[in-house]
Amino acid sequence: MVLFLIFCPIVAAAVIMLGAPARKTALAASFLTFAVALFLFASLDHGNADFQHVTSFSISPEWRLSFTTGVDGLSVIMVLLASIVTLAAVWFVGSIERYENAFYACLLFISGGAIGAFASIDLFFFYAFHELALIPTFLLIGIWGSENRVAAAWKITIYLAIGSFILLLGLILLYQSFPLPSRSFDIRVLRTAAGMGQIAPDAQRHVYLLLLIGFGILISLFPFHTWAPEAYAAAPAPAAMLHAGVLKKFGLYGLLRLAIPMLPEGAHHWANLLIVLLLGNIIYVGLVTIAQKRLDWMLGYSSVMHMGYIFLGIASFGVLGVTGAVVLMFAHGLSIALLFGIAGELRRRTGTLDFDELGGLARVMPFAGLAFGFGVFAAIGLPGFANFAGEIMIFFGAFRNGWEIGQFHIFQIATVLALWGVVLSTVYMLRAYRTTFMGSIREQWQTLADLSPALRIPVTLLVVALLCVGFLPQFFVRGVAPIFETLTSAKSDTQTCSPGTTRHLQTVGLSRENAPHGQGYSIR
Amino acid sequence: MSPFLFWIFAVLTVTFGAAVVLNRNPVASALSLVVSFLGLSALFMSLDAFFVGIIQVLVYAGAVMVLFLFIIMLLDIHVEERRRINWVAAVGGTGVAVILLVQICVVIGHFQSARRIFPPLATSTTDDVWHIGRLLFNNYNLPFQIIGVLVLVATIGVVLLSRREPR
Amino acid sequence: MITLGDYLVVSAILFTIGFAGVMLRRNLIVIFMSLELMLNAANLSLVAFSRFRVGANGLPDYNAQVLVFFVITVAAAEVAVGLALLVALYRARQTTDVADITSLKF
Amino acid sequence: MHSFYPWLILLAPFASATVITLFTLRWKSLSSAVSITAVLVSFCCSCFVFAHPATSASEFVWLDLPPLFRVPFGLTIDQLSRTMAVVVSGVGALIHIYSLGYMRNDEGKSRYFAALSLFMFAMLGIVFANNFVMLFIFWELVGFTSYVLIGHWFFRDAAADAANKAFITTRIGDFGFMTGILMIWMTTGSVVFAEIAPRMPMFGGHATFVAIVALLIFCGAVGKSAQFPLHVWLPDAMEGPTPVSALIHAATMVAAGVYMLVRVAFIIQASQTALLVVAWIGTITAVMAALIATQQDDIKRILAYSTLSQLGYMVMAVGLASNQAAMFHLFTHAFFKALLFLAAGSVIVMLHHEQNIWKMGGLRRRLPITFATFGAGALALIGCPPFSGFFSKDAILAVAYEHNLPIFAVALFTAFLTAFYVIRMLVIVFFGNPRSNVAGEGRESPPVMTTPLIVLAILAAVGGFAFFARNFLTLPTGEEAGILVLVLAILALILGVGLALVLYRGRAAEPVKVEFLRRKFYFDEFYGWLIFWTQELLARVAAFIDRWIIDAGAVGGSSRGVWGIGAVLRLIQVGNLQAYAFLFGLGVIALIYFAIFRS
Amino acid sequence: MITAPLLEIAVLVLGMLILMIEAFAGKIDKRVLAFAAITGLAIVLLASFFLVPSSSPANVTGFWSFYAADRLAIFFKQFALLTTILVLIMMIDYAPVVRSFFPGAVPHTGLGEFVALPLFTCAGLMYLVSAIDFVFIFVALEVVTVSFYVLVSFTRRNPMTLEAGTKYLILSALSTAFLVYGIAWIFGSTGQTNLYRLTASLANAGADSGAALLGVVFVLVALGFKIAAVPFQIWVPDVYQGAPTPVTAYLSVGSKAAGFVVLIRVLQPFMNLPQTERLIFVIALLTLIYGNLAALPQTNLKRLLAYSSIAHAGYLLIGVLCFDVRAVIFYLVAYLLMTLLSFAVLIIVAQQTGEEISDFDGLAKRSPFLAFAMLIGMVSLAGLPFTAGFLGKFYIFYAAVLQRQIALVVVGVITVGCGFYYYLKVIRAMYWQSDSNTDPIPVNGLSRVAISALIVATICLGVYPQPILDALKH
Repeated sequence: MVLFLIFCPIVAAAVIMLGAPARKTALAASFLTFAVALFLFASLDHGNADFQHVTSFSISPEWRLSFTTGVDGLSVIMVLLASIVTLAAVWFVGSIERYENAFYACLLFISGGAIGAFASIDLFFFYAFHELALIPTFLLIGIWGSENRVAAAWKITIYLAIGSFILLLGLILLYQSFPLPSRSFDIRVLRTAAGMGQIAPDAQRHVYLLLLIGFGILISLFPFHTWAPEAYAAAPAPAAMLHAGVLKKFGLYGLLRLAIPMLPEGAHHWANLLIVLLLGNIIYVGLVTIAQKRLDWMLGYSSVMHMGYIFLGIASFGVLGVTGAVVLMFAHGLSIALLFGIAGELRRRTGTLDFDELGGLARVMPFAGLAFGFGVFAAIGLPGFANFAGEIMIFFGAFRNGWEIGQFHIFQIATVLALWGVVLSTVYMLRAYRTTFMGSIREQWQTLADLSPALRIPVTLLVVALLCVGFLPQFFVRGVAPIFETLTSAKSDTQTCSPGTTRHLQTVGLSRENAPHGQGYSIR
Repeated sequence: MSPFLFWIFAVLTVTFGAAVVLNRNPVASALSLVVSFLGLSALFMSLDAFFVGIIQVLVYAGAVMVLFLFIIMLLDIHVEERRRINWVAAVGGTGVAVILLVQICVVIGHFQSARRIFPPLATSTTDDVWHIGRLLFNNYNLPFQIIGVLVLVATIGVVLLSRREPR
Repeated sequence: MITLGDYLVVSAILFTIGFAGVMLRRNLIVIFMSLELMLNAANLSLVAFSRFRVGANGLPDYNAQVLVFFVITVAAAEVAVGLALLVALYRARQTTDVADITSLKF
Repeated sequence: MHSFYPWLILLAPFASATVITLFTLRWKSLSSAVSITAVLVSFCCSCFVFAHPATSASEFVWLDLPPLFRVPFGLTIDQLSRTMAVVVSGVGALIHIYSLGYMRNDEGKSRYFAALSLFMFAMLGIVFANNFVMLFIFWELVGFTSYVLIGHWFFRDAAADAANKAFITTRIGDFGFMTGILMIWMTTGSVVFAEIAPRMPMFGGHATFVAIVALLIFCGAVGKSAQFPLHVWLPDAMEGPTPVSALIHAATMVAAGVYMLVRVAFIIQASQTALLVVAWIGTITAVMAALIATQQDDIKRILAYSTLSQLGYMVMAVGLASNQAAMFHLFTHAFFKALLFLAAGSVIVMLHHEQNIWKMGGLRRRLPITFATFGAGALALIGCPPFSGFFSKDAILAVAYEHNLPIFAVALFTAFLTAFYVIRMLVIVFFGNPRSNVAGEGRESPPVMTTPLIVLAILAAVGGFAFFARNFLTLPTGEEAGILVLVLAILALILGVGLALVLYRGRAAEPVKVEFLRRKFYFDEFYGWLIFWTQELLARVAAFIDRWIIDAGAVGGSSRGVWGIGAVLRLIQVGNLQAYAFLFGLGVIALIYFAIFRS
Repeated sequence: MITAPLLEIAVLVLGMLILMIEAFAGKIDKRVLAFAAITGLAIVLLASFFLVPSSSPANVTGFWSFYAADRLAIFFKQFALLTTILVLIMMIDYAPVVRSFFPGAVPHTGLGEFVALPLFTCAGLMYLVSAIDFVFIFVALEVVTVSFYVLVSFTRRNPMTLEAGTKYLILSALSTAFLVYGIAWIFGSTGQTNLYRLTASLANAGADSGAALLGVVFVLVALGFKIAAVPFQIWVPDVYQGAPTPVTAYLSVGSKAAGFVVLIRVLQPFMNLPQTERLIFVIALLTLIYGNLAALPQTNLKRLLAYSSIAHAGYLLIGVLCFDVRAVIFYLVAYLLMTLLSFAVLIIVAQQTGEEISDFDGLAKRSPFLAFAMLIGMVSLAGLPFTAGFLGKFYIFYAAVLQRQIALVVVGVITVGCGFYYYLKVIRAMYWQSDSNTDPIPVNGLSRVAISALIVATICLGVYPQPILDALKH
């Protein structure tokens, strides 16, 4: 079933390239994927933390490399997200003048890669599947993009290529930092080995840093974020939806899947650095977003900013924050996809996304206004939408980190600043909404047409998904929490950022006795 | 053999070798190359390598030089017309060559066995043709045959490159 | 007495002279000659080494001289091909000056 | 006993909101019908719950990560919430009905009623919430509905801006609120009121810490109830339809802040400092708003500022640790302020949305009912005995008198001001001669609008009497100092009324212009300046850094640099054989150097 | 029961037969010769799979002291055979160009030699990969080199080609001279030319390591020239650009691969000397940087591929430095697939338009098949997962990280980024740009099969590398 999920879009892409009717095939494939993903989610036993529906084909016994796929409570959520956004994105594709088939094929290829990355248990394929998206993105932006597509396409491609090679180094180092007997590409094996504390602390630090930078570039972590807005502004709407909604989550998923469970020591060691960077994402990028003059750039930057919250959840390194991060990943994926989709429709109709030229559009396209409003308020964390559930868990999780009554440590400060970030995002989102949809309308827009009924289906799909999770986050929590309880129950109560306790952690928290220095890590 | 003769021939070889490079006229270079090779073969002889010395004379002074002169005549390349020498290149090239020489000499200087004289031979080696031949046909049989292939290829190449098609 | 070193030095000088020739001269024919010079310099040191390493049977190590034999052959072959190429080049460009064949660059 | 009615109170409006948004957007009248039935249902249910004090509601878990974090969705049903529910749903119902007339032919009628229902849901949620997170959720929802309703006429720039202003300002308050919630949760390990209250000792000796927590919680109220620093949004919110102003920005939502403070009084009262600050904030708001109100020309804005100052009274009362007084005033205020707004609404409708009081005049003959009801409301507002306002305001004054004299003085002064500006408005609007021809010909509003007016008028009149109010609230026990306070209050009242009459009898234009007050103490200008010089500036700078230093500089620069190096390196291929041989030689000597001479 | 030497003999005989036919059967369509050669080589390749590798003991004399038939050798014999087959297929496509440079001659003049010479080269390569004695290395190397002299300047009416030939000849002769001199020094300092005995005698040479090192450096110069390693890469761009395209492909795959095999064999005795390691390190670093950076501004695809071959030499050298033979070998195989793929497409397209990258504009419209093939080739060269190129890089980086070659790894990552830039330039041309001329480009059946096979192989190896890794398991 998982295999079907991965290969249905890819095969569909191939068929389309061979000349099948593009739109029909794509829609059928993505709908099938969505249905199966939904069924998978429903049929999953959320009680237990380990992978289910596992299938495995051995590739290289000596490297313990095998094509293993399966899902657990975490990855099934990501797969679900990917399938939903894919369906919506494919639906949002309007009329394409050149290479229509190629366009749909690229979209499906990206989504297949993303699903594959989320659903593979094997380290190698986890990495490889994600890379599938690189060239399609390049082509999507390059061929069908808007104004400065060339520069944007080059930037995103080269940037992400370098990032993913740094990530590759990190993965290799991770693999090598295990003692020989427990070296394997199977994430489950690695995790159990790491659980026994087989990675030397210094090794953990190096690997975690590499992973952080590698994944960080893919997620547009603060200093490495400049590719994102430009690319999303230039990309055609469906591509932006898929990339911002799904692909970006791959990095976060990777951190949750690898860094958090296997490298607790690394996580503690670099916690402060990560905090600083993610505050850069939240506050600094938030301010940058406020200063944007175009809707698409604003959305791009906002998606960068919201990564900061998810990072906060990850950095909080407690089951609460991490679970919140997962929920927020899902929520942000949907909401940003919705926003990009509507923005794309606006561009298609008006030909511009300049705030100065738009205004009062809700008068002529009420449904678009309503949908965009949903997106906006989801993005600023209005209760009822999934984003709020995620954010609040993140805030609680991060705030409790290293809490001492009566005094603030870095985590508390970070949380408070992040809360202020919510205000910032309110400011720019509402301003954008007001300048775009509210207020007096210009003459030349008087005749714009509202979204066609066909387009209302994907919008409704996204909104409904957002609301469902927002009303009953427990659905996700119960599946995700068990995965991370095992790892944090030991530490989350004692962890703090005051150096004293960190020392205490290094000695007690992960027992070095089991992991003698340099075992499987020393040179040769 | 006596150091005297060695130095004579060494100087001869080196000077005419230099002449090859320094002469402007290709013909002159070719002829000085012959002389330098003769000196070289003499040095070979002085190392009791009579066979090598002889084929050196035969092949080079005989075949190769004739080939060279033949080509020169064929293309009647006369004195390299006096372009102004590119001094940068000249100095640079010379410098590199000198540095290389110095480096090699320093290595030779540190090379223990370089200070030792040649050990005496048990018997005279006038029959070295026999020894070399035996080696060549027993031990070095394979390379020897492959040299044949190489010559064949070279022949094809020469034919191919210098053949002029019927117009 | 003459040591091994003397021969090596001579061959080194010869080798570098040849190399200098390749670097300095523009006339292809002379460059070929310089290449021959280098090969023969190598031969000289080979022979010197072979004479220096007297085997148990009190004879020079003839392996090196066999190699010299091969080298001479190969050198001849190379020269042949090279000169043929030279002829072709002269037919096409009426020149044997390397300064004239620089159309392929950067 | 467990019963479903309490939940029904919440769910009926929610259901109607959903139904309207999903299905009946096209059929306006149907939507209004749905919405009104919903609100009536929840009104009846709340009456039922009110009648059966024993009712309790089942609760379900919204979020649960044992052992860390548990957010139940449960309803606290005590006297406070029951009363509040009745008031909210009652006033709400009346205003729904009134809206039928007021929004008679508005194209966004369905949207309006959907939002109204959603608001009822959210407001009642606040009323019943039994924990902080749930409270916060409905808190935000209320803000959202208020945003939607203020921006109901979104195509007016003023309305759109007002909506944004309201939402963002309250968000700033919620920022503090959330922080406070986090700190409470961290200390006591729970977000449920019932569990926190006994664990307050956990705060131990950290006095300042408690104060901070309490004040952070108070921030939420400051934002929502438009208290002193964050009051700027409420007057602008008058851009919304008048019923909205009546329901949300007078009777219920803005009172939610006070309600919340009362609900979590055990936290506020844990710190004397906090109490003092709260009290003074309330006082400042009260007097400031009253001062501004004296110089406004827009009828709705005058009412808005009066709302501000009344809310100030309530907060003051909370700060003086007298929840009963606060709730009492909230209770009466709900009636008479709603009444005033609705009456003003009917005036405005009749004048074709003319809101400037100087364009009105002599309306008492043209709209008698409106005049009568408005008058009742006005009298209640200025605390003229025996109207409801008199009792509640008197209670607060009494408390102030015995706890904190300076505050009492200010409060008294505020009472005088209140009397002044209300009478001013009354005189200008209803007496004298019509100052515009629209004021000349006008007819009384339809019964659908006047009925709610009458009902509310009665409530405003009798609401203060103990025999009535006792059923709903534990009334503050009259202090012995009561008599003196009484006298002073009435004195202030008479002074105010007298002054107003003297100044404004038969005037055609504003006799005294105090620019400073007309411009509302220049708050908006100041905030505009502040935002520009902090946030906007930072934003511009950050954007510049991002665009030019990080992106163009670091990223672009490095890539261009690498490209340049490549462009230089390829120049090595000069194409000249001699040069190649030379480079070859260089390579050789370099390698020899590395291998042999560098060891 | 066949033994390894028979393979070379078979190839040589085949070559001579072709020559005979060319010489005496005058008027036949010379493409028949190509097909004959291809079939012959295919048979030999098939036969090579039935060989049983023999481990070469240290103290043998005579034939087996020159000629090793171990797994490495056999594997690369097959490698050379495969390469030659593919190159011959390309030559068939290239035949019109060759003919066009023999104006007014008899149809297909010179095609016979054009087919025959690669066979001799192939034999030379096959000898080279199993050579374990410096004398034999020298001889085999010369066979390859001399035949390449002829091949590079084959279309000799084309001045470009002649220039390329001349440059190649001079510089290669220069490197030969260094090789001989180096061998002389190694012999002088150890008295041995056989690599295995060298190892033994080096152990007790001790003091004379200086002389031995000098020899090694000179030998490295020659080998570095063959594998196009900085600072001896200077000839590569010019020669690759000027030579007939199939020959370029042959140069960049065949002689490079053989060079690496010899390098591995030669370095084995010397690897324990710290100086050698440092030497390789420096060379690898320079090669990486030069190859990748200088490729960035290129606009001529053939020249771009030349620079990229330098770059790949750099990655391979990382593998050599870490002495991870299997990584190097896998990388070489991947390199063979993707390079030949790109060249095959280039040959076909270049005949219609040209060798500039801009000549590929709109190829996606003109011939989706060729465009896709080129896409796979480029993507694999750039190193994207699910292609052989990625796994190659993966193994190399794995070895480098394992040995903590931090500098190399860092430079490696940066240069990979550059690689993405210049390889994607081609994809960009093919897919973004649109060309006025949109008439389809014909592809004959054989090369269509070959290209498809290469695509499939590239992807399969990218997913399932085990066969190659097993090829060298002991």
